[in-house]
Amino acid sequence: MRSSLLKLIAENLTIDRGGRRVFQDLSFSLSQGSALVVTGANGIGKSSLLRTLAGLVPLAAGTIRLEGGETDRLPQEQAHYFGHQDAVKPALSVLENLRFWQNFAAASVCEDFTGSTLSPSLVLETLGIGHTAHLPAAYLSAGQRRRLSLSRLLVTPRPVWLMDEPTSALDKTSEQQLLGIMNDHLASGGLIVTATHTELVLDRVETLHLQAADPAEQAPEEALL
Amino acid sequence: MRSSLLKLIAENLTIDRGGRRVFQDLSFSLSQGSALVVTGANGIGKSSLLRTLAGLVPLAAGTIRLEGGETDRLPQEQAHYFGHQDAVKPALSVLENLRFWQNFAAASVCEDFTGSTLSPSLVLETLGIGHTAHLPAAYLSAGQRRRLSLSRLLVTPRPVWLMDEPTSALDKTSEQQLLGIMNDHLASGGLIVTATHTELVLDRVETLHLQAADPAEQAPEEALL
Amino acid sequence: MTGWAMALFQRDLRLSVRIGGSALVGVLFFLAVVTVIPFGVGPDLNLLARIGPAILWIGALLATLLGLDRLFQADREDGTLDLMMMAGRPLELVILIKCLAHWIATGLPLVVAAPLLAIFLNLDPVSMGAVTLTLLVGTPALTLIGAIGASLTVSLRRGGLLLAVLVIPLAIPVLIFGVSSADAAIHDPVPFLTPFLILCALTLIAAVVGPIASAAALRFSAD
Amino acid sequence: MTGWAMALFQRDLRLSVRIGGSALVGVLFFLAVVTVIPFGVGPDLNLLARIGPAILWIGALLATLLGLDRLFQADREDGTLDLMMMAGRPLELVILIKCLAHWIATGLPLVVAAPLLAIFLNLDPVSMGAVTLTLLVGTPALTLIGAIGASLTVSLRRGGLLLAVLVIPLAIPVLIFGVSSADAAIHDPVPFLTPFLILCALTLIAAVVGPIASAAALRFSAD
Amino acid sequence: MELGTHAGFIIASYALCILTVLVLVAWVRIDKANQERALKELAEQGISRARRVHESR
Amino acid sequence: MAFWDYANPTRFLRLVQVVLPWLIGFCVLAFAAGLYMAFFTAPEDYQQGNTVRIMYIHVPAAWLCMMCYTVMSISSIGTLVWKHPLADVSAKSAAPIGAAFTFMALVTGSLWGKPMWGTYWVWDARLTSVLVLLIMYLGLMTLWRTMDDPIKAGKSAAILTLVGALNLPIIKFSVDWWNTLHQPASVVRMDGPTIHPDILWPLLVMAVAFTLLFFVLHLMAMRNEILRRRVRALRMRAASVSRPGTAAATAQPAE
Ligand code: HEM
Ligand SMILES: Nc1ncnc2c1ncn2[C@@H]1O[C@H](COP(=O)(O)OP(=O)(O)OP(=O)(O)O)[C@@H](O)[C@H]1O
Ligand SMILES: Nc1ncnc2c1ncn2[C@@H]1O[C@H](COP(=O)(O)OP(=O)(O)OP(=O)(O)O)[C@@H](O)[C@H]1O
Ligand SMILES: [Mg+2]
Ligand SMILES: [Mg+2]
Repeated sequence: MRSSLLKLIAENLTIDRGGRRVFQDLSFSLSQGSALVVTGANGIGKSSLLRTLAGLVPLAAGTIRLEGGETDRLPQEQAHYFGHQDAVKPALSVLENLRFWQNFAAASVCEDFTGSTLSPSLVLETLGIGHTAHLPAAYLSAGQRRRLSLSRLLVTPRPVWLMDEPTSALDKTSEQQLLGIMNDHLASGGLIVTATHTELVLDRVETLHLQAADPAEQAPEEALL
Repeated sequence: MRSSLLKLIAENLTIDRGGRRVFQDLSFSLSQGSALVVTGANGIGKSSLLRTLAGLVPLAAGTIRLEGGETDRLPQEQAHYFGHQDAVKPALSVLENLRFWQNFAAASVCEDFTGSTLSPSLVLETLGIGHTAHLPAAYLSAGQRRRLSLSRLLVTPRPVWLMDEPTSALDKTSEQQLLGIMNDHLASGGLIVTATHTELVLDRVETLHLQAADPAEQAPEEALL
Repeated sequence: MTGWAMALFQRDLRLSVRIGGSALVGVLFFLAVVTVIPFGVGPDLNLLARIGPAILWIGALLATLLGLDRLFQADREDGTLDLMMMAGRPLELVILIKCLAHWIATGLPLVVAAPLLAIFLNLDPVSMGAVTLTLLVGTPALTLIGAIGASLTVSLRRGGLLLAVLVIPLAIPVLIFGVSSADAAIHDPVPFLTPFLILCALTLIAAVVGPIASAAALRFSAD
Repeated sequence: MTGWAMALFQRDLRLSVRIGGSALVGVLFFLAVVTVIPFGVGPDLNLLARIGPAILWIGALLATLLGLDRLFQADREDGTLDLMMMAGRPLELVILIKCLAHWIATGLPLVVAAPLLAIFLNLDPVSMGAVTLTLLVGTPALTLIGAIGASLTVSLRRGGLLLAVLVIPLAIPVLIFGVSSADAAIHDPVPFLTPFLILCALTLIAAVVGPIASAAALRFSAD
Repeated sequence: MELGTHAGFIIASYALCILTVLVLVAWVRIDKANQERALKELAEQGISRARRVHESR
Repeated sequence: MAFWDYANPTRFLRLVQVVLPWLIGFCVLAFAAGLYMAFFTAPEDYQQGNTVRIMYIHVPAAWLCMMCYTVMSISSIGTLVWKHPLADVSAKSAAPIGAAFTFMALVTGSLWGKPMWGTYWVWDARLTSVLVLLIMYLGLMTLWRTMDDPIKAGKSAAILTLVGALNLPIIKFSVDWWNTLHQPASVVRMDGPTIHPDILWPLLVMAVAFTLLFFVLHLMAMRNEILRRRVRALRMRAASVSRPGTAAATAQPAE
């Protein structure tokens, strides 16, 4: 049916952080409508992988491409990053926080991905924090802040979602809701890469389990020596 | 066997935050060797309760006592708080961070509670971050930072542990390890109050489920009106 | 301004107004600095008039430096900066707009208050106008140069050192030409236009170099 | 010092050395002030020497304000402050030690740099010594008074300017007696000891009032 | 009433004082109107102190 | 017991309702009398001519700006020691009024200074300490404005007010020292004849009028502040009422 599918392709990714090799020659490809769940022990490199995909950690080697996406934009400009930090300004009201991100981040749609732009107040209502809309974000509890941060992803459509431990600090109800939202995104043709320590019940899941490699291999500065 | 048991007693706690009543007339008592697990939806007041017990949020009404503890110390000075914020300085090395807290925080032991003081490097080793001891803490992954923050509780003995979502950002193995540590603490006569969204398998558990009440009751500044 | 730029500008302005960097605080700060000087140098009005322009300029530099280190750091600490780099907007422009908002919140009120404070320093009307004019032209340069330092501080965790080493020496020429063109306007023999044009040139250079350099530093700092 | 005090002191010192470069910011700002004033005053060396002590003192006051807003804010943002209040140590003492560390990292370098800068201002050796001595005695008071402002603005993320506004009026007496005792040492007729002793007394008062007031403010701001 | 050579200064100081007092008075009155309007709006939304259930504690 | 009863905000509002009209009446009368005396019965000064008439507003304003700070300091003690919200309200609403009186003293003083001393401003001890007082008022106001939790803001401001109260005498003393050192007698102060009853009476009446004005404004501002907090509390309540699972928690201890 579709002419060219959206496809996130990572080839031979190698990442160094703080002078140490985190991982080497990691390749995967993820096609439209499916989620890649990254698992592994603490400190193995899940967050690093996500931040690399988001263009925030420089690649030591390898390439990241988004096939079928907008050609004049970098992959990370077609992706949302939902990490440990909330990017919420306590001094602004909840609605002001959200409105800013809606206006500031460039939307990115392409023929395959049919994400829609929702209005900020609607999203807040959906996520159950509509009543806090006019309060300063400083008043939110941990879970409420997370939800505010999550609502960013819904007000600006972008095909790729990079989510680092998305369920942390959420209660059972919100967790279910989050999974619903993620499934909707997949259904409308999006892609998700997520790191997690818990089980996530998503529609189309591929798993990437990171494991410690042979320690002899981890010497990033070898090329130098 | 024991003459006077350690007992954490909270009576008629009432808390206001940001001009709103969070909860009213909450009472509980927790005796030595058991854990109180606080559950409830996002924003219901779990963290507020823990911060109140830690003396960080002022009480609008009510009292908190630690019976059988050191009489010349406030309850919060005999408690460890393990919350969302790590209190980790990125510029210091992991070991420097931990050493500081060991030297700075006053230990608190009493006849009933037999917590022991462990050496920092041993604790780091136990928690599986021994190899990072001399790295700047900035280099730690989310889970590693959490573990570093957790190790604070082990280097300074204090009978009461207040833990806000302790398992967040931890992988399966570390979660098991954390539960082990918490059980050890209970076994050696400590008390734990913890807020959580997940199931915690502890030895002696009491549950406190917070639920929404009649909204008409909440008017903290009524005294003023 | 296009929509996103306006949104960013408004947000930054709102933040600085709400978090106590508001216009009133800037002016108050300036007033406090000006009040303090006579306590040091003594109440001699002639002397005060002579060093008046210098005092106003130092106040402006200090006011700029005081808020500047948080220009990007606050955004970095809560993850905003990461998202800004993914937003698909030219980073140089983003920085320019942030600087503009910062200047309007802290620099502009100083310029507006300068004539009033000049009364306390016994400056005559001509000097008043001259100092105000040089401040108007020069303070943006301080902000823009400071932005370079601010982004370097963000990137290198131990980079406060670089902020100091780089920014202040870069700001000193601005300070010197600002003060000397104000002085030139007061003491006729020296031409006013020469140092003033140099000051303008410095501001223009800063408007180009500042955003480019700090965008580079920020990109390099992502981690 | 007991163990915990030493641990706190070392930690704070380490942090400011590793992160801040705060010493250098202060000294460089100091340098900027000292460089710019002569442009305003003109090449009159006698006048420069006369107002030299005042310039150094004003520079020191302003430089002290620069890093002060992070004194407690950094600790609050990452949760350290919460734990410090639960540590079972007297908060007043904790604050005193933090101030001491801060002064050593930012105030002391100013004192050390003062004789050097005094050369630029054409001060003779006696004046140099006098100014340095008064700075040595007086700058701790500035830090301690500043701590009050720092703890009042701890919950405001960009409190720098407001902090300065709140602190400057409180610091005026220190400035007055600092400058006048330095001046007294230079112009013989006036006795040096009177203002100097008052300066010492002010520092002692600040060492008592500062920690008490800022401990109270920190306790109230806990949330 | 003759104010002499410095009439300007006298009039200016009285005028400025009166102006300041007027600003103060305007401030309290506008403020009062604002708060009362807000209270009324809230009451219209059905939120008022009258809905308080527990009078005593 | 009785004290606390009067400190109850609702009762306080009722009290204001009763007292305010009388206060306003007396205030207007005092001003009418004072202004009449100042312009028509008071004589010209032999040195200063008619400019002496500025004194009848300058001196009361100067007195009031100091009294206002005293009121704020006492209120601050109330905030910190008795933790009574009304003390908070009193301190907060006094600050802008105090700043206004300080401003009046400065402006009238400057306008008096031009004909007397030939300049609007000199760095004289008394003048400078009034300027510092103005900065302190404005700083306190900003502190209140930038912290959005009124209770916390009140406590912070109370601490600053008290530290400032401690500092004001030191400033006064040190400024005197500073000025006498650098500026021997070049600033002309009014050493005119010892105050004549013809001058003293209008001055005292005007002082009474200013004091009444202060109390009128203070009570009105306090009433506004109480209303403002009421609005805030109700808004907060509104925010939580529409919440799906509403706040005030109940506990269900289970074994
Ligand atoms: C900006 C300029 C001025 C300021 C800030 C100022 C401030 C003050 C203050 C604070 C007081 C009350 C002092 C006390 O009662 O202890 C006062 C009183 C007074 N001022 Fe001024 N003043 C200024 C200019 C002037 C000028 C130019 C004159 C007349 C030449 C003047 C004449 C007086 C007199 C006669 C008193 C009453 C003296 C007394 O109570 O013993 N002031 N002024
Ligand atoms: N710093 C604060 N200032 C004002 N109000 C706050 C603050 N923190 C939390 N609140 C409010 O207090 C209430 C309880 O928040 P709290 O953080 O205790 O919830 P929680 O049960 O821990 O939720 P979560 O599961 O999301 O962590 C919420 O309604 C929140 O809006
Ligand atoms: N900012 C950083 N600078 C240098 N090294 C870092 C940085 N962040 C992480 N590291 C290192 O990179 C490795 C991978 O960290 P990463 O955060 O990717 O782990 P993770 O799999 O996300 O772990 P967690 O489950 O704890 O979140 C770790 O060894 C860590 O020490
Ligand atoms: Mg991670
Ligand atoms: Mg919580």
